[in-house]
Amino acid sequence: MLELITFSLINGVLYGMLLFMLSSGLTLIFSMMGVLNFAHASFYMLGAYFAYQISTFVGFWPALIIAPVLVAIVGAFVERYMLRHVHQHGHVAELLLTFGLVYLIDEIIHLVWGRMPVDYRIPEVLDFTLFSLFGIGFPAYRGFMFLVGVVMFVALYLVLTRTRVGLIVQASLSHPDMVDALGHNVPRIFTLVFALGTGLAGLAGVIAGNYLITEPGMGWAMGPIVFVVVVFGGLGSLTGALIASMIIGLVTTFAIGLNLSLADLFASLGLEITREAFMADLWFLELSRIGPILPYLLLVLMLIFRPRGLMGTRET
Amino acid sequence: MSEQSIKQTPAHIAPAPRLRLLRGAGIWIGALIVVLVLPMIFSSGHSVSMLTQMCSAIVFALSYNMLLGQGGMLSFGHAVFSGLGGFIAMHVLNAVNDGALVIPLELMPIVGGLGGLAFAIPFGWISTKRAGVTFAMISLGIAELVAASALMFTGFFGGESGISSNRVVDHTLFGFLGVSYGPSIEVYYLAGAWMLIATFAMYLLTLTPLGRMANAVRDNPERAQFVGYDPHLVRFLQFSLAGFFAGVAGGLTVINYEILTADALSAIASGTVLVMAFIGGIGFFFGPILGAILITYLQTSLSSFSEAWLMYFGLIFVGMVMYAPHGLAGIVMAHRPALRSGRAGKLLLSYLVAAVPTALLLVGLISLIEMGYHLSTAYMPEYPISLFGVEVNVTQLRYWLGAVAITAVGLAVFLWVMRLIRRAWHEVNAALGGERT
Amino acid sequence: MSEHALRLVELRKSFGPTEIIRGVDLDIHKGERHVIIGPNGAGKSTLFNLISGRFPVSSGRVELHGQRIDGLPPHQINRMGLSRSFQVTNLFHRMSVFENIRCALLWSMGYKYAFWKLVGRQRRLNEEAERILEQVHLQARRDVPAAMLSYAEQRALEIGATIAGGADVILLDEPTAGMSLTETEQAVQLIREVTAGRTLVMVEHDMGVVFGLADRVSVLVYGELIATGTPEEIRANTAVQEAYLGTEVA
Amino acid sequence: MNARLKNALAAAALTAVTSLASFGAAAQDTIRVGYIDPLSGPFANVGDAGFKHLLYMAEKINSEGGVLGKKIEMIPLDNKSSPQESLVVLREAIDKGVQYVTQGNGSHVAGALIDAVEKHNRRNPDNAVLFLNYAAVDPELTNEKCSFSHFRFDANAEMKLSAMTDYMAEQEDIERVYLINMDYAHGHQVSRITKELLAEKRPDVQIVGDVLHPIGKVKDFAPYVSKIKSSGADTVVTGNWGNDLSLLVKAGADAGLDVDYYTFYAGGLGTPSALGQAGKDRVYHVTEWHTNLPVEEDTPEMGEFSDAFAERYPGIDWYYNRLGTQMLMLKKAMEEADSTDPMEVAKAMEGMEMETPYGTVTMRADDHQLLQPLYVSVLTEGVEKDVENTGLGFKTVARIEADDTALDTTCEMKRPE
Repeated sequence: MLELITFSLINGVLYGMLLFMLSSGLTLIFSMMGVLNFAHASFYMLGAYFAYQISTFVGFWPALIIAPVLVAIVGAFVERYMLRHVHQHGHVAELLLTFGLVYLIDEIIHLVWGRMPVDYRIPEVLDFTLFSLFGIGFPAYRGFMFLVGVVMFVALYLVLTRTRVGLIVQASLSHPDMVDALGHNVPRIFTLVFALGTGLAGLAGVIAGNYLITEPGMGWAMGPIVFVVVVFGGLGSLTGALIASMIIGLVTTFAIGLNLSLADLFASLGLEITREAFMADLWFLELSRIGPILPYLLLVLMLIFRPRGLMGTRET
Repeated sequence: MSEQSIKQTPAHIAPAPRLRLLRGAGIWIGALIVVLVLPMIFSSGHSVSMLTQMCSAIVFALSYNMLLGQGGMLSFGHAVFSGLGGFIAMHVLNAVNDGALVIPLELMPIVGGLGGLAFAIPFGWISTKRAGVTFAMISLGIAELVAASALMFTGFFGGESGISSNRVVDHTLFGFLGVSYGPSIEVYYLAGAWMLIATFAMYLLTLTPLGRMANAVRDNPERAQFVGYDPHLVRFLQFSLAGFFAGVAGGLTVINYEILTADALSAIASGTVLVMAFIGGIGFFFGPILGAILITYLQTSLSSFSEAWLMYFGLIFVGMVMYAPHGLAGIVMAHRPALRSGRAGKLLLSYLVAAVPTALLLVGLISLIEMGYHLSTAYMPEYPISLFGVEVNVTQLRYWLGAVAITAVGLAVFLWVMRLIRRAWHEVNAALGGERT
Repeated sequence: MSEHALRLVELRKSFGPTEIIRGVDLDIHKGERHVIIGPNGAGKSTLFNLISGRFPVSSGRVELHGQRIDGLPPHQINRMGLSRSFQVTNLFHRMSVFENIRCALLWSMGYKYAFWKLVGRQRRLNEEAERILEQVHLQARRDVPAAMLSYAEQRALEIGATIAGGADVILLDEPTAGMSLTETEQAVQLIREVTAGRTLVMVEHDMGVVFGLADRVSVLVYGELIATGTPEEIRANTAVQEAYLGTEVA
Repeated sequence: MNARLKNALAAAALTAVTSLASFGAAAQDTIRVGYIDPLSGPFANVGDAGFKHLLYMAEKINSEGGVLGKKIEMIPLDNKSSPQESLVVLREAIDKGVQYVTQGNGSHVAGALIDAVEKHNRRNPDNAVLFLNYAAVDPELTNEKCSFSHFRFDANAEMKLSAMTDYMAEQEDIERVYLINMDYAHGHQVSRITKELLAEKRPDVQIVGDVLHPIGKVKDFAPYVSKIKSSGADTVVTGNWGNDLSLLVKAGADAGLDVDYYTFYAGGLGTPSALGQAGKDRVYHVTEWHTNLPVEEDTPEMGEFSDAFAERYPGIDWYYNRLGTQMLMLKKAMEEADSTDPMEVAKAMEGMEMETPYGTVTMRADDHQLLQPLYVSVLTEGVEKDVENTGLGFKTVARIEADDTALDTTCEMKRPE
């Protein structure tokens, strides 16, 4: 049991960190611009592919820097020449634009890199076992991922609280209309924020692409879950996004560890349920099977009872 | 309209078109004739099946627009109701096949509708308390939950293979006419009839107190409270009715395909209906009809024309959002003042002029995309492909240069001609006294 | 039961640590035109928001025709006969002028959430809407979307929508703010016409309007009522003059 | 305004233009085979690979004179992985004069197609269609759902598991088995059948875990790996495919999990490269073919054939050997029936025996299930023919003869008069 808890904890925190890397960028974009960027996970995928390509030329470490910057440039382009164009037509139009982008980015990746997974590998320096616990090895690369996540959070936090641009961005996270009144160049800040947000997604892609698998379906897999994190954590709050990522990471991981079903619960109360019972599917559904969809349940409950999310500064 | 008079208007709402009313019986009779005649023109089995699917998609897209266009509710989970309604209809149809129930096949869409309604009531109650992003996100969460459940509760949803049935049942209303609903043409006419009925019903709904208040709540939920209405209840009722019509669409799908899988309530299905409504134009009652027809056509046909169909789909989609945010209906309606005043001739001329560079531009772009795909995915890229009657070897640079040149020339002339069109447009509309604001 | 149309008892409202309304007691008589004045930030709009149910009260009571209404949602308060306008124009901006008025009429004419009746077929409803349109002089702009109206027209529509439901207590929040002199005159005339026979509570800055229209005036300063009385009494009240009116009246 | 027009025109022109481009010459004297599988979307790569196998076979047959003097023409039909979409394209195919359709990805799609083909053949007996299934392995399809119009060329899940557990039963060091599967029909079947077969063949083996997880939704398998680890399992049996398999094995390797994996789809397109070193010497699968077989069984002509394929379609290995069997058997049946009429061909194909480089294969008449030899093999280094240029390849550890793969069927075939 201790074993299970330890691993669920470690795995949960790590998965949470990956979620946070993805969602921090979306939190910025969503909170400030109100854009439900459906293509966020596509930028994540783009980051992984860029990193793969760059690493075949110059190795992993330069790719770690260059790939997110490239993704940010693509993001800036998208904001400047596409999103801004539809901004006046409201958020639904912006959302649909990013929806269309998902198709385009997907197809471009098919065109350039084909439909197969690419061989994007963990750098050899990090390809060893950091330590072992209860006989299970902990790969060094996971430690590295965690480290990058922490560095990213700290850096973002400092940028947002210590720099002028950061303060403006933060102000506009909670009061998007105010910044305009203050006379700041909002469109430029929007471009900056969108580039930063997509760049962060790109970074997540660089880090996760080789640990998981770099293939054209990786964006679809990550798509909606990022929204859950952002909304659950609350708009305008980076810390909220971090906590939400951790909660969702831990909840899904712990659920996998537990083979409990409602039938077991009733059994412990002395109520025997058979396979033939009415709605047997439901009673015998094990927690581990529904683990990955628990976040959506949490999301719905959160929105019903606390629409501004965990740490949101305003209602969504 | 003077500059001054609109200065108090927030910029983002200024050009939003009103929900226009379709007036007169003429348009309905016209629609009836179109529905009757279409399968005589497009008579192959595949076309008839596609037309039937279009009928179902029209009902679905219109029901979606009851939420987004009329009620201001952006839903990412509308397919939940068409899907669940469809599954209910499917189970009822199976019960009919087993002889456990006696319901004529013609009424299956109503069964689906009631199924959709039954689920829309609880889900609607919890999700319509608030509008905006909260509503959107709850709908996303519910959609994911239901879609995931569909794979877990295999008893009801049949797992990934879904549930199938047989639409040829013993009892039908028109059986005495020799109608069995085996041949797809008979099913098409059934779907067409239901499509007309549902469309008419949804149209009338916009003219009722609830329909009007749905618009009011969309525009300003707070003010709606101060004229005595509970926005939650207004949204809830609108949502439930939309769920009903979505279920009708689900019932039509069941009859057409005789199989329903979990895909029917997936996030993709929900996204598709959003796309249909938006591309068609959510500001107009008939907009989603155009969107449903176009998207259904593209989805079923584009993929058999080109392996790059998703690229074209994405491009068309992004292009529409960027340059025609009021949808197809917006384009149509923008021409109405000019048409009415008989000044459309001038516009038409400039469009004709524009057709040449547009065609050139398209030829260039399509060539580039097709050549790119051929180069990337073909096993032997040097194997020539035929583009617009020209044998093209994509490994040779000159063909690429040619395609780029066509595109560039097309684009340059296109941009130049567009200036002419813009001028013509301004002239025509200025002459109309700025009727269009 | 009482001749009070509206009664505020020991009404308080805090936002966090700051108390905005600090124990207001006020009786509004049936049929009177009562104007609330006070400096900026005195809490006049907040008071309206409390009465109309837009904000929950922190403590105290609001009574409409002797019935407690604090704690009720705005739509229920409205159904009990209280209607309000907003300082910042608050309309159904994408709907036409006529539709704005018609929507404001629906509940009071008993249509509720009906989805089996066609509004176009309801003769009485449409006649009533036309009548109000005429009252607020917007017949010519009947089919224009509200967002396209001029500012003064929007204010007139705002008043039209407020009175349409037939409420007998009308709350108007600065109906003439931002208007030119002639527009203000027209607006006052309009208010006089449409509120005839009803109880009117109004927030106003323009002293000309206040003294021309009011039966009684209340002065709200920092969340407290410092005086209530006829225009003459208020003009003569030294506390008011010190606290608020200053030399403006003299 | 201009741009709106542009888009309207774009759609119109696109359709006009592309229709010209793709429907060039369609000769009448061909045997049209419709290929219904995903050609766009997330599984497009798999569908595409299958189609290339078929194209290659068609080319080969056509270059040798075709069938009854007619050429075989392959028609790709994108079903976007959806059963419903499959029925749409089936109708389209029938409109185009297709009399044979083939499909493999997804038993749910296959189930829908069987159903639709049955209905079509009943409603339009003069225009019948045959369905050749090359990879949908749900046992039901040749049991409860069996149909005269359906022929399966792949061993079904139960046959494969039977072969696999035969081999496992001989491995003394297998003591504790963990089952992890995707939460859908196939995964459920693998879990259920494995438990039944192991209980029968190796009652001493303990099932220490039986987990289902959602399809394609798990991004990080580390939690599952810790569960497997803490259960003390030495062997994992899984029906997972694609990323759900690669991610599982990779997460296991990362955590130093020392177990063997018995799988269905380790050889699936892209999976060996995604597995990489993580799968070395621990991933087994059961198939009718792998690229190293020509070396092991000394059938150089098959080696040349598969090398030529790999050269022709870089990045894809010859994987679906049963597609070769399928097309050759179709040809043989047409020649025996001396007709391309689907119902005649179906009658000829029932019970047909055919020689292949790896022995005789039989299309069992009872249920239209092909019986062919199966191989259990392990992914390892140092074999002569590697897969997907990974340096790794499959090495046979056991061969199960065609007759031994046969299982009872509950099929009650309804044959046309």
